[in-house]
Amino acid sequence: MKEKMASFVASFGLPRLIITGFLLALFILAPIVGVDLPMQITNVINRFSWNAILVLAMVPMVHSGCGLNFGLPLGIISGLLGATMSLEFGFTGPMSFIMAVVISTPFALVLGMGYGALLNRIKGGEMMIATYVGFSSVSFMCMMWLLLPYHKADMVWGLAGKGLRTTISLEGYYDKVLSNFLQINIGKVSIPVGALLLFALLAFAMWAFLHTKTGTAMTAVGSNATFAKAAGIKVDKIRMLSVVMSTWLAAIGILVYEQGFGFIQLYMAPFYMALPAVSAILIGGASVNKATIMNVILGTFLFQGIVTMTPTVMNSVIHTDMSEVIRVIASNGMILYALTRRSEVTR
Amino acid sequence: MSTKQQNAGKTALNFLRNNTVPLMFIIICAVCIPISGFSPSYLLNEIITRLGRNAFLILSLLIPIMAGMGLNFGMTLGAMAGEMALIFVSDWQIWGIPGVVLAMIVSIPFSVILGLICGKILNMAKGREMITSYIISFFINGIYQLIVLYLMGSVIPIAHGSIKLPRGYGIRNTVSLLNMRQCIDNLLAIRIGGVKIPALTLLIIALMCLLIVWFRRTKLGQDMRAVGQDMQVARDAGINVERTRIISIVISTVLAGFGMILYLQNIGNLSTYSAHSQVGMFCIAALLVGGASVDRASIGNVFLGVTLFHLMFIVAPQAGAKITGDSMIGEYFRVFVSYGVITLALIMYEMKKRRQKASIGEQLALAQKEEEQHE
Amino acid sequence: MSEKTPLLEMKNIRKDFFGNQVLTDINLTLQEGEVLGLVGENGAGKSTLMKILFGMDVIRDTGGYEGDILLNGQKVDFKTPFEALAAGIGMVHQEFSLIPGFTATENILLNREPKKKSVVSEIFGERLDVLNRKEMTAKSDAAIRKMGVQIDGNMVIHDMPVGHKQFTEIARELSKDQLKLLILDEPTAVLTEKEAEALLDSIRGMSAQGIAVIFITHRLQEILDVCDKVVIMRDGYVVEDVPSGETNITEITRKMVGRAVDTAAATDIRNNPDAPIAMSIRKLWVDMPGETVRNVSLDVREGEILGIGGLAGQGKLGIPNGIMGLYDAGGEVTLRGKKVPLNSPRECLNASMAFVSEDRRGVGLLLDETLEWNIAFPAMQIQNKFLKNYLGGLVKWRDEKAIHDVTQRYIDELAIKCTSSKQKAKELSGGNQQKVCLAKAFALEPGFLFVSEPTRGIDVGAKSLVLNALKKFNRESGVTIVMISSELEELRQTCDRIAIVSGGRVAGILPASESAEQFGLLMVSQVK
Amino acid sequence: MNNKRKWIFRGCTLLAILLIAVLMFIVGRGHTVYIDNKTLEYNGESYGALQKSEVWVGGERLSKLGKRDRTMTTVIGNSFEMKLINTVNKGDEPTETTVKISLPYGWDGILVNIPGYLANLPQEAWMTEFIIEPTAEEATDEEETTEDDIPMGDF
Repeated sequence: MKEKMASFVASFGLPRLIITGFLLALFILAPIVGVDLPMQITNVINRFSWNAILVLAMVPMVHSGCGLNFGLPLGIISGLLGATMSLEFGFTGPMSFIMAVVISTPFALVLGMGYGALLNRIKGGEMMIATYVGFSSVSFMCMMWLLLPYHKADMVWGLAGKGLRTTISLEGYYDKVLSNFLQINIGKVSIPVGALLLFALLAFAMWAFLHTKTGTAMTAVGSNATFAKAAGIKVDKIRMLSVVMSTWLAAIGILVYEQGFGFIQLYMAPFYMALPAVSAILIGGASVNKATIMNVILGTFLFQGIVTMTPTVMNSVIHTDMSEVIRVIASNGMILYALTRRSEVTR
Repeated sequence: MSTKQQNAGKTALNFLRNNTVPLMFIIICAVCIPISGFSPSYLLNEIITRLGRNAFLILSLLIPIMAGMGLNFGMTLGAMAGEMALIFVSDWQIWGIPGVVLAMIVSIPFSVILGLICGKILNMAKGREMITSYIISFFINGIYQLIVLYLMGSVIPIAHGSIKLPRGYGIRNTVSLLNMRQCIDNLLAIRIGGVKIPALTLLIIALMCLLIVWFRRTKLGQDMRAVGQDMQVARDAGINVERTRIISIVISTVLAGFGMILYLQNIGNLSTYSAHSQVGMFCIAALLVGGASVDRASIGNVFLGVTLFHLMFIVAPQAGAKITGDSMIGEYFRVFVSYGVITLALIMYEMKKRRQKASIGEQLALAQKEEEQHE
Repeated sequence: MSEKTPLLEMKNIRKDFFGNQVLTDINLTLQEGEVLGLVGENGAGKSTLMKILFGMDVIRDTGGYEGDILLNGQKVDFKTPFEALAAGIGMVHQEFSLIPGFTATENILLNREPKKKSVVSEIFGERLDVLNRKEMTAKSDAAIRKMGVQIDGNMVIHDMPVGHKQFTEIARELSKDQLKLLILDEPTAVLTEKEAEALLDSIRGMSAQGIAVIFITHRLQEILDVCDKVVIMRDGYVVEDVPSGETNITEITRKMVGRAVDTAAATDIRNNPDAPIAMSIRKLWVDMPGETVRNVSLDVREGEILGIGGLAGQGKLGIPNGIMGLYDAGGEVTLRGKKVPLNSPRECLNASMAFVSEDRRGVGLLLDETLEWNIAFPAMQIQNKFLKNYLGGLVKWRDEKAIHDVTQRYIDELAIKCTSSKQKAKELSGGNQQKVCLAKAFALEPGFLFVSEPTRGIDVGAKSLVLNALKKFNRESGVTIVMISSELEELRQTCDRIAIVSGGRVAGILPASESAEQFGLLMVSQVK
Repeated sequence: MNNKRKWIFRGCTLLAILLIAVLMFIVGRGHTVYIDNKTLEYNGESYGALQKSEVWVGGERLSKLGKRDRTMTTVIGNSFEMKLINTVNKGDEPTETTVKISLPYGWDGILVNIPGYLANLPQEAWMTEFIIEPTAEEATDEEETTEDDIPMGDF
């Protein structure tokens, strides 16, 4: 029995166990200290629906052996370009969301291809370079947001008449279009069915893709690139495909995030967005080279659970808000843990 | 004659390839300086100030590079140690140069502990030291916040209300270091024309350089170079590889702590929660601008880097404003350039590794061709 | 003379790796200043013997050894190479153990640098002593002089020709004052003729200075040139221990490869010189580290099993790896009249070639995936087998049932021992993993098959199963097979013709029925 | 033997560093000295403020104090020396006094009353600890922000 426990801890990973335990404790504590549990659950589900696609974007690159996609901001930028252009072109309501998706897709494909070509030339150093590709592209876009000829009055700085604002309200555009679509209210808990459906659709597509010929090849490339090469797979092409997929999912992910959040955040906002997504999927049980859809769902839920529950519960218990610090330590600790694991592929 | 020319062409190409980044920066600066319209003496003054402020911090990066651990993004840890020391010292009301010296001494134990942690973790993540050290800096930042924001004043005694948050524990967003502001810079400062030269600071930096030169010639320095180039060979020769790597990180962390204290005494106040967050990035960018790469860096790179990088930093906002009429453009431009430089350097480093591998096949084909010609 | 205690005495050394006897009753004596030539095929036990003498970790990790080693009449048992070094034994390994960015001098004195004390080192320990560059130069110069070959102490290893790197390694051993016995493991393999000549001279010089040398090489002439005596090993036994003056190359070769009972080649050898050429290889070079191929031309006949043999590191493995596009290669390969593009595994597989790699874990298997995936994957990717098409072929869905069926078929056919077809490949034993690799290739139903080291690291029972399966595949399906192996015996039992590779080139092709001695001669020959 | 020697050296170094630290503690202690020219009530007696007092510290004139004026200076270390040029009553010849006081280690702010000092009263009469309370508005405007702000700023 003891051994069984030990092996369970070893396979699940101590940090993961602590985080899960911590969240459980929060849920148990919540009603005791008088926190409004249904509201908290609504919050968790909502935040899950905003973030899940961004976490899903991690999956293809992990599968193809490119490691964790620290370059997520690149995809986010494609999404932001789609979002701002859709607004600029005068689309409103749900149509603006659809057009944002449509417009961001070519950007995601082109940027993803360039990014993939780069990663193919620097095999082995992907994660560090991905991080900095993300950073450089975000800071490059900072200049672009100012310089690109946007003119729509509710997007640009009022005084200058040009240059996008740091946050753009989506009211009248696609604010909550998915969340309100088919929304279900059970008692005090409300469920954003539309947003969850979109995630389910994409997650199913990902799951299905991994069951196709190409998807199988992608997994094989990540599992053992030399094996795949010897089996006639064009490794670089598969990796490129995975990067493009990841970038596109990130673009869609940020649009879904925005519709939930209600604002477009520009400039430095996408800067650190990769880190929560990375740690979420790791908390869900993924490693640097293995990830499943289940990891995504579990990880997003755990991560968002902690992010939403800690402030309120902690506040009621010790009257201080340590949530920010706890989030920083837990999420980065998780990434650190995953990085220091011996590559779990046995070579 | 033709081979000579060919060789000359090759060396020129190699020179270009090895110095892309500095040359790029020289061009950027050459374009921006006239546009910005700053006077030479103003620029000189600024450069010297920033040299004194930053050079020590950047020097702390050299030793891990020597030990083959790449760019030490974990130098932020040293910066945090230095900040904690400064918080204590300013709570104890030790001012002026004694305050700086005391802060340095107090920072040592913090730096050593953090360096040991960082080194141990990096030994577990061989081959991906950089991304790991980068995440470590975030992780330890969380711990730092825990200590400074929650434990200081509640568990760790902090006497003075002036640095505590009004709620009674935790440190304020800014801690004034007015009482040690530029105390080292001003001592023995020399003014030539309108340019203030902080002689003592520069002297300390010079001493540090000498120390690094000396360190390279010691047994430990030699071991680090060996470990940096080939861990397996070094291990076979009986060098304790893990220990050597940890030592290199500890030294770097301690030096970064000192560097941060020097940096903050120049600035004159401490932004408790953000001063360290960008220090690593800027130092690394500056070093790379000086022509260093992930596996090779010299003292010359440090000084060239500080000069070029900060020249760009000073002139870019002005030049950007003059060109586009928007001052923010220049601000963003310099941030972009900092990140871009690091990205470029990382890419060039990885590509160089691949190029070396690919060249062997070409040699073989060439040898065979020669052989056939002989037949 | 005989009263003098020998410098080194090895008595009744025995060693087994997990029940596999690799050394049996080895006895060796070596006098001061004597040069001993140690020869034998790969796997004869030379390296294991030297590892025991040098106290390498693998020996202790695999259960230690039996017997005694006496140094100057004193029994010794080295726990680590460092103890062996301290006792005066030096070893130059086949792979260079040099720091590329250091000068020769720095490498020669690596971790043994002369130092100067300083105040700082009193506090922080002696690692902060400053290196004494002057003395380093003096010491390394002395070692280089002792070696008798001129190399530049200030030259950086990176810029050195290969031969000089080798000399640097030797000088490093010579710079150790306590050195009494030097082991040279194939030092001449990478040297040019001239350099090899110089090395032999320096061995003579060392011997004159009283340093005993154990010299391992495949170039037998060198043994005769420089050694006082020759020890020949075969299958873990010392088969001969004679003064070098009393023997010759043919004799040595015969002893090296000849078995006591010369197992005959297989009886069903087919030698059909009229069969059409299936594959023709012209001027092939392959850059495979440690297995470089230079200018190989070779014809494979339809329907035969061609063996490629040779000693380790001579390039035999490079041939299939290069043709199948796993390593950089150049030259011309045609399969049944059609040109095979090099450096493209896909094209090779499309041309119905298949390859079972010698590197099972690295190339052959997806260790973390199921047997089903391993066996079905190439066939699925190359030939679109085991797929269900939906939406008019737009979606190619994995057909789990077909995959399961084919896997189960090969599990039964090759008797792969596993809990189920869903078991992970890494959980199988070496022999069964090898069978999975074969099944993977068979599932492709190839017209031409490369099999590289099919029996490496698997036990005797599994060996014959694997070889029989190969032969059956050839004889029944008529598939042309090229089999690469270091074990001459297994080549002779399985193949029709055998090509021997030496120094990256083909030394000769003989029918499998030729005597082992003939093959042996080819193996040690130096092709120019 | 060698090891012992090494540890002795290390111990000495550590000790030396600690000594330096202690020394820094002593010589680096900073104080803010407030100098008052105010009428002092002590033991029922009143010591009137001077007409005018010039305060010189380190060769530079810090301030010219009229009645009820106050000035301040910072001091590093525990000894404080100032020169006063006093005009006790209007029209008097200014007199020069050198004041040398040692400052108590535990006090951050120290208030020195010139009339009391000049009257040779006991030390506790003219030297008192001065504690500044953070003002109310200062207390409210500080809120903790640990979010990583925009990675820019001056470096």
